[in-house]
Amino acid sequence: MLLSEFLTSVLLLAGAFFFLAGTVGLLRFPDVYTRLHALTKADNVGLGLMVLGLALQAESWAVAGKLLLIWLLVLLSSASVAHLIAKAARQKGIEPWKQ
Amino acid sequence: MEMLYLAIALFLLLTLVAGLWRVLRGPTSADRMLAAQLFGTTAVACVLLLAQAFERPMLRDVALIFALLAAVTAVAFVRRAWAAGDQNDAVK
Amino acid sequence: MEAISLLPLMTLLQLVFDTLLGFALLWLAWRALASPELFQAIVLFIAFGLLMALAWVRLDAPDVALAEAAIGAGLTGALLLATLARLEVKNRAKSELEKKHEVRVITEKSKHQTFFFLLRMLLFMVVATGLVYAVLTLPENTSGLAMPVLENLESSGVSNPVTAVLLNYRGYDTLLELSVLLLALLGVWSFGGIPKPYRSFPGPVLNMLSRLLIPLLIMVAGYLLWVGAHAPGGAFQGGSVLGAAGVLLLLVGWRLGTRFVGLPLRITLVFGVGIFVSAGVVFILLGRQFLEYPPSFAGVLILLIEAAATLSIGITLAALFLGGRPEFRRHK
Amino acid sequence: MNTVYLYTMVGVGLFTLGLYALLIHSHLLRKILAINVMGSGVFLVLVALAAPTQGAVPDPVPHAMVITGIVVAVSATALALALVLRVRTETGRAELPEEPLE
Repeated sequence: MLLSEFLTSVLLLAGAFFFLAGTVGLLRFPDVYTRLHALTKADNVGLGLMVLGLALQAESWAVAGKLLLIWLLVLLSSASVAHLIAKAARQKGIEPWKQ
Repeated sequence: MEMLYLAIALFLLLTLVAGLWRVLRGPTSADRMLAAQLFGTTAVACVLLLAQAFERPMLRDVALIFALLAAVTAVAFVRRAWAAGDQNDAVK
Repeated sequence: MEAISLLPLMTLLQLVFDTLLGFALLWLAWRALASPELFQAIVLFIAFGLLMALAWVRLDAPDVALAEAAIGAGLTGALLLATLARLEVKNRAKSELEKKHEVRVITEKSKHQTFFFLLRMLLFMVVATGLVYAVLTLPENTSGLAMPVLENLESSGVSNPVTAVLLNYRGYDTLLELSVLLLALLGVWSFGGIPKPYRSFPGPVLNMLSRLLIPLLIMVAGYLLWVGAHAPGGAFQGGSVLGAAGVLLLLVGWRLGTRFVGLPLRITLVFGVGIFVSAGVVFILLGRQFLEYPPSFAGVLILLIEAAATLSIGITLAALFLGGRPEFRRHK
Repeated sequence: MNTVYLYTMVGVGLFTLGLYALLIHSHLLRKILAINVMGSGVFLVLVALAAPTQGAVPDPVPHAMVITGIVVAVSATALALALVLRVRTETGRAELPEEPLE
């Protein structure tokens, strides 16, 4: 097995782990704010690792660039959307969870 | 390698299906919308993996469109579906 | 050697993926249609659209997947959520009662309705069985129209077979579909002016997001239009992305200046159909059939028609989201 | 060939589900969702049957039909939603009147 294939496998598995963690967080965390926190990990880190892994196998720099662009776009929208939803939730008067 | 791509895509599909539970449970609309947001990202990753597994480079454009439009539904939610209630309260 | 031994496992994995996706689609559709709350139903429907795009990917239909991604991820969800907001704002006091009513419709089956319930079930069994039978008895291993399309691809002016079908071989269909879009918009406009606008400022984050995303969306629409000649993409996909850009602008609170709302907007709306028809008529005058292009310029002509169509589709979809004629305001 | 049959059956299932929901629900928004699900079912059957058999190319004609179908479906949905809002303004409700079945 080539080194690049090995690295890709590790990165993809790590990415999948973050997606799993994000989903578990979405299902298990107690309120909307903590769920947001879990979710953005899947978006940012999970997809980032996967994109990195796939970019190692890309046939050209342009493809790697497109993969990176996709990740940056998801990063931008997930960060903004998380902010917007959290702000709207505060305005609606949803209280953050306290232990 | 194709096996690994496909297996991870399948795994992501499973996490997506598990996430549907949050849409059913809620309790608030924001929770449901959050789950939909996560589905969007999962779909992006899934499409990228399938593009690599079946050597269909044009599928990356599908992922690009998902990534670009991920925000539109959520913005519609924040600006309309949730804003409607606030608007109504303000009018009273 | 290794590749051969892995082949059945790969097929099995694909089968598991397809089965899971198929069941997820059916389950989502069922829940979206039966869930007690409308908002929940809409979110489930948005997820349904995402999975449909994955199904198109699996069925090796990237052109369709692009269209579904643009429409399903952007437009449908925004349209449904905006409509739900307007329905709820109109009388909020009733909404609790409505929710109960919704639940009642789904769960309550009074005794004398049992007979009708069984009758309905029987009817649907018959419909489903008939459809399954019809599909299973279709002749196998027919390549459909794939061969004739590919054999004549050289004279169509483009190398993407789907674009060739849309813009050349079946130009009539596409022309009429563009007209259907315009008719839908006319229908919406016939209800009068746009509903009361929401007066709230987008705030810095949304401002930044829209400033970054909208130019990119317009660029990607242009890219899809250009790439459509030889790879998946084209006027409908580009137009849908452009429409989503318009919807995002409208959501942020931007409105077309009153100077442009009248004639300039209408000219843009009919631009696609207009160019399409004039290209057809010009070639009739030159002694050809309606919508028959000479192979030497077909490529350029198709790009021109597609560019006009992309613009018109995008603006029409955004105008449909607005929900009324923009020159009147129906303030109540 | 398995993939083709699988997705065709899912398409038939979606169509039937949508038809059922279209008839039993009285809320108009739900009926619009039902019609969209029915449409997706039809599209799925069309594209699945166009899928290639053993390494051949897919039939581009159904693909082209489905692409325009998707765009036309969204515009029809927009018109239907505008109609629902109009019904709501005129009658104060967004569902059909409930009538006894007998």
